[in-house]
Amino acid sequence: MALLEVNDLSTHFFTREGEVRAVDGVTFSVERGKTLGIVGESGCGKSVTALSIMGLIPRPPAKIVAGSVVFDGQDLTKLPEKRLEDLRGREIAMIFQDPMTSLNPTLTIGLQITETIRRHYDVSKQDARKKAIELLEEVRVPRAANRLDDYPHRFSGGMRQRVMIAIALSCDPKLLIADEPTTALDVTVQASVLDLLDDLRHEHDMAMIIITHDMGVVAEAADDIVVMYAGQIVEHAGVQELFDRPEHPYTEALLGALPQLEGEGIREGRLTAIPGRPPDLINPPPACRFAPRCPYANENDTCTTHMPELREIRPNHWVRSAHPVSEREGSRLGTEVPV
Amino acid sequence: MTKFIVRRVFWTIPVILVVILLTFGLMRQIKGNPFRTSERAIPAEIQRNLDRKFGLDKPWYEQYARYVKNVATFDLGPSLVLRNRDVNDIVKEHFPRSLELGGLAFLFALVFGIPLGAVSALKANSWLDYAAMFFSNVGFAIPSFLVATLFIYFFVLQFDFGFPTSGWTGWESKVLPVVALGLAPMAAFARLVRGTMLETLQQDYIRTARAKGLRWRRVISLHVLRNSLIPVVTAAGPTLGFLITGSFVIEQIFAIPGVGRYYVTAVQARDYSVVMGLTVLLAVIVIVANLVVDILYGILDPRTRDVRT
Amino acid sequence: MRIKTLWLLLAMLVASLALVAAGCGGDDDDGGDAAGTGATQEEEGGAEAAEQVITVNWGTEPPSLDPGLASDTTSSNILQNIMDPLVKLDDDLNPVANLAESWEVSEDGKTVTLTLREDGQWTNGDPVTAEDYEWSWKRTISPELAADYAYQFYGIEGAQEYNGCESNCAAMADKVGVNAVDDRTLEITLTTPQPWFIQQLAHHSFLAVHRPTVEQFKDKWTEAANIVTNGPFQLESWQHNSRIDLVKWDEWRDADSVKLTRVNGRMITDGTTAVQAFEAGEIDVTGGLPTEEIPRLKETEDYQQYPGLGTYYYGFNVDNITDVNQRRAMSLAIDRQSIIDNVAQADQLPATGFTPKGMPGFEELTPDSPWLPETADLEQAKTLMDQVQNPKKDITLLLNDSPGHREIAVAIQDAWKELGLSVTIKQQEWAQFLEFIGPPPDKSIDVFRLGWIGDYVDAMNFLELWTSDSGNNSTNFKNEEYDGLVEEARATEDNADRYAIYGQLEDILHGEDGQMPVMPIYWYTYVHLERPTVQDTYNLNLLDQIDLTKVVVTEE
Amino acid sequence: MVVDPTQATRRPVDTAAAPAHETAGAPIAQSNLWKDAWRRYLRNRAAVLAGSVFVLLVLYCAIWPFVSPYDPNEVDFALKNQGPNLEHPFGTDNFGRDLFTRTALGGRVSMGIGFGATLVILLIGVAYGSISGFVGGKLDNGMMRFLDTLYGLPYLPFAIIVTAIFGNVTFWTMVVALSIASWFTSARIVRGQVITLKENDYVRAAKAVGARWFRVLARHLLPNTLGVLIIAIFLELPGVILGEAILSFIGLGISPPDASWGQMAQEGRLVYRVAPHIIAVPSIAIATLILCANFIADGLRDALDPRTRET
Repeated sequence: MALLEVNDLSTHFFTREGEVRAVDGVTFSVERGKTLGIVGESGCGKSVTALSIMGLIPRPPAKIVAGSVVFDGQDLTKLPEKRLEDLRGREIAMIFQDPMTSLNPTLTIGLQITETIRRHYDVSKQDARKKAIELLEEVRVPRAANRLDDYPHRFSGGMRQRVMIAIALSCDPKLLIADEPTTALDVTVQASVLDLLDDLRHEHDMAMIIITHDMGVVAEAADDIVVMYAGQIVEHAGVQELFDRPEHPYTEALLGALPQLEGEGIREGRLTAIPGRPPDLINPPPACRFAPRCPYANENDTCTTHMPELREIRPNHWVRSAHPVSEREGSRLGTEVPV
Repeated sequence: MTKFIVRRVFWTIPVILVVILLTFGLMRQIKGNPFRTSERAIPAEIQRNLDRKFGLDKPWYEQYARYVKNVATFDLGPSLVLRNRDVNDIVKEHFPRSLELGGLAFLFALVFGIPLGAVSALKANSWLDYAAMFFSNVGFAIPSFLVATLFIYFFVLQFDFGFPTSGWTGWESKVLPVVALGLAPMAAFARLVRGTMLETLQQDYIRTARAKGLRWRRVISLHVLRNSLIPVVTAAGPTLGFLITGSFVIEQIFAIPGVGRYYVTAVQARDYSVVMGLTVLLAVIVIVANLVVDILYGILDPRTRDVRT
Repeated sequence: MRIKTLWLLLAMLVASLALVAAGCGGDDDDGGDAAGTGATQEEEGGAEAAEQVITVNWGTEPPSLDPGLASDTTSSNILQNIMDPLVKLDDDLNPVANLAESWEVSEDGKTVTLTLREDGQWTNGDPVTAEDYEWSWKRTISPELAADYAYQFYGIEGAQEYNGCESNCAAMADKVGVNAVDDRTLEITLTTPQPWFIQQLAHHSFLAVHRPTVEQFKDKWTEAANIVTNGPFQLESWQHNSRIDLVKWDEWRDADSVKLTRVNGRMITDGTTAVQAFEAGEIDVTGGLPTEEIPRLKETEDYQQYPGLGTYYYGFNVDNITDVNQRRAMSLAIDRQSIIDNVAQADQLPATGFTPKGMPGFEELTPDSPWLPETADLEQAKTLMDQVQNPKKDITLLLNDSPGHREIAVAIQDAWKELGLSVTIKQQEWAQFLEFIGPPPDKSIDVFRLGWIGDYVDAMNFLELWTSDSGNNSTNFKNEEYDGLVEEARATEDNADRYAIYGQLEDILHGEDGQMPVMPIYWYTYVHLERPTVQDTYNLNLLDQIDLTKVVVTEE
Repeated sequence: MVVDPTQATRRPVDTAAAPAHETAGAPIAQSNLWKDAWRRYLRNRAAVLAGSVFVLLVLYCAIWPFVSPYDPNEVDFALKNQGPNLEHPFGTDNFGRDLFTRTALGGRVSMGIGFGATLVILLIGVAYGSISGFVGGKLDNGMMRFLDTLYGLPYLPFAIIVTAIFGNVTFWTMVVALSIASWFTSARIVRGQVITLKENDYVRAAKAVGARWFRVLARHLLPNTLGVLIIAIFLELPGVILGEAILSFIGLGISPPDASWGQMAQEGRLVYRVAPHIIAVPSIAIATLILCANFIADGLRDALDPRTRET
């Protein structure tokens, strides 16, 4: 059995304007020790998915309306808050996008690390401090012992993210969810933080979910990749498979939008090349959500009236599209398609 | 930090000198004769004796210099109107009452205002929130003299709860004035805390704290409250200063022998030395309140410490 | 959320209005009940209560309990009860022997010899002697003490000179006409014959102080812990601005006649607060009632009203309002009775002259002025106004800002509108106000309001205000005949003769041809709330003096 | 200032704590900004309701005295102390004057003093704060030190001294008394705002192309603080109104026959046992005004300062 199995998860936001289907029937699983990448534009529901797993969605207005999140055999959506609290930080840890705001500015780094340790283990203050110093050394914060009593504003962004990682690792979790861990960092720091994450994952034998809009990040770190669009999974495959043979037009666009897969330009993964905007998630049309932006969709298509199913186009390669690459006429590189 | 505090404390000395000079200058602009308290004219001989006795026949700079010298030795001089009393006596006897009144009202405001605001924020948009905000909006908007009047009418005269109407003796006599004075700042604190807590609750570091598995109670009590209290502390200084220096109305309505009552009558009676003494004292209160806020602020928000030193 | 809150709030405001209105209704009922049982309490007078204790409201903090320095009624009333005055005034304001068992006035009226009782003593056991008086009075007169009321002694030979001395003061002190002939004989030399001098001795300025105590504690001798007194009550405690408690002194020479064993005193300045405290049972006696409350309180059995020796008046600046006919018209336009009934509300008497009713000789000196009608005579007022050559149409009316005056001014402002006068009310706080009215008054002032309450019992105290050089004449009114008559009255020892001169003075002010520098409105009354159990005249006489030795508490 | 210091002081905290990058947007076209703000304001129903009540209140105070069948100063003792009825919806006072008309007049005085003092506070604050913040350096340091000194002044006591200096309390006396010791906070806010904005790219750009300093100040800095100032007006107003009420209550109100709400309430307290409506009407008027000001300020803040908008 997989460490984490997310089944048909739907998280909706109930706002004054209407019900926003931020996450709409998402299914995936993460094996022990493996890394899953979740990729998509901002607002596609990838972060909400992560927060739904953690039970940290803002309630109200958000609510998990369907589906299950089975972690190590228990359904987290059915657990009472107290049990969830015990799990968080201990079994599943999470690091966030913006290290500048993710640490409490009024408490020392040391306190913010040790309070996690002391929350989950019955250890003395001194032992917790010792452990915290070890952790800081492990995440390669220089002069760790001296910096324990510093406040976050004395740290640079990269250092703060290392502190966040140290906190996440402090209880040897089985699963680490990293939500855009490098987006807010300087380019030069991004790679080192990613390397560090990868190393630590192996050392601690953790499973990891890495959420990003940057194909370059997942290319290096992930075993499997889930591509999300407008609250739904549109493609799901192994990393090699996905990069070699992407099927969904959206994935295609994501990859095509990359200036260069290798080399230094990795960071500029913004999806500016796809014309149009993601659909409004309040009362989305029953059709394929990518259809309005899809170069292959046309009026006569079923995909402008019906939602395509997520289907296994090849073993372990799932796609949700009426026009996957392998079923299209001609090669994806050659044909000019009327828009 | 210590250096910062020491510097701030020293800084109060010129501040007090300026306050004395300002008050002194303003008082000299007021027309009136402290010795003529009734319709009866004062014969010239008696006026001269009085001026001489209290040094009012000297030029103003001499009076100022002498006053500053006396203040430096903690002698605020004799009252011109209450002929057997020194300003020091007045301060010693009455200031503690104003301090107690203002301090208790402040405590009341904090002790009830912060939880009220916190509960409101935590239960945002529930009926509890509506009720609390309803209460604090009303509490803030109604002038204190109406509150005091209603209290006395309903809690003493109509329904006897055992509170006296006036005075400052047992705890029973302190309940109504403290609540009447503390209601508006309590409401203000509640509104402030609600606002800042709602803001804090949305901060990333609160999500971090929850992601670490911390108990909800600890998240609230340490992470949320601590950060939400920073604006409260900033507001608390002026509020405390205001409560201690601004309780004239409540002191009058409840006949509380604090300095507020003295102040108004002293200004009206042109009792220069009492006005000066009390103004300096009240200024010191405001200064100390601001000082404490700055120090607390430094403790609560480490970011400011680095900037200031 | 906020829209709901705001709706709630607005609804609540409306509801609270209704609530307050309901509270009003309930209150009316209370008033009605009380009215039924009231009014007859004077006659009742039950048995003496076992506990002879009352709680009074002194009003304001006494500025000083030093007889030499005290200058207000609160201090005076407390002093009169903790000290032993030489003479007291009876109900009709006649002097009655007290610590001075007798007195003698010389032929020329200039030498007064007092004989003290032999059983007067201080609370520390020392006897009260004539030397005490000589020392105390000279202390009050001395320029070092700088006493406000030193002028009370100016009628004594050499006192004014000593008080104003710049050098050689010690020698001048010796020349002051106060001599202790022996322990019990005090001889006083006056500058002129002053028939009212014996009455004047009832003033608190003439009380003695205990020399060793004063010398030991200096300024602080009046604190409860230090003070040595010689009267029926002792100062038990003095919490400033809060309480002054008195207890009966059992060693006092006539202690057997004193019923009260203790008098607790609060200081509640605010009238509304005082009434609330009375109604909550916290105090048994209070004055200072807000005028607006009087109609309601009148209906209760606790309401007590005493005539006062004081005049509430408006003064004209005769340099600005030059035509006497305009002044008369302005006086005629005022409905004094309506002001009393609707604004002042304490059954004050409409003034028919400046000297108040109750003053000895009042019947002889009253001018029955045609210009001071009880109710307005608008027709005549308008006729007079038409005769005025250059009427002053824009009137600036100055008053001080304590409660009550504003309301009367508004009523008068409204009345003068009928004469085509546009009145600007200028309200100033007391000290500023006194600066403005001078004398001489600020040029911008046309009319001002003031009151005068007698210090001692003679019309002279009222009529001498309007001499040309009076320090209290803020009207710019100058009349040589008037000045001459005042001088003449000062030297006239015979009461009837003097009253006749007072009559002439009143005529110059308000008679048929009166000059109307001032326009009296009403004569004061004093109103108190007193529990029916507090028996006998709590208020002693027209000077609003209280005598606690005469108070008895009865069973309910 | 003042009666509710919490209201006034929270602004500088907000602005000071705001990370620079969040406010450092480009100068959005002003007209759009205001249109957007207006639209956001209209979405806040509480603020719209408060604004409407406020406008009604202002109109009532402005117009009713002209329309009213009653002379607000006409004394008629036959009508005194009447409770609310059909002819006199708010009842009459102890002179038999129509309270509905007098409340409108009192509102003119109270609101006039309120807005007058608030404007004075803001004007001084803007002048002082913008000069201090813009020039910077030693002058800024000196001016802030001086401000620190003035912070020691207790507000109400100084207001009392000022009324005593004037002796005769008029509209302008009140305005001066209420603003003399209350402009310090607004000066600090403006200074903070100016300093934040000064670091903005567009201001730098303006300076780089050689714009004169007062031009930069007038064209770029002040318009951008306008939003904060408009909010500040409604934040300050309750304090000033209550301050005026307190001064009136302790006997330092303006001269009759004019009256402010505070003064009417003070007169009402004397008769509250027999005619409670006389204290209730002006008190409720004060409360309504303050409530409206609070909700308007909240609405304006949300509208003009999207950063702090509620989600």
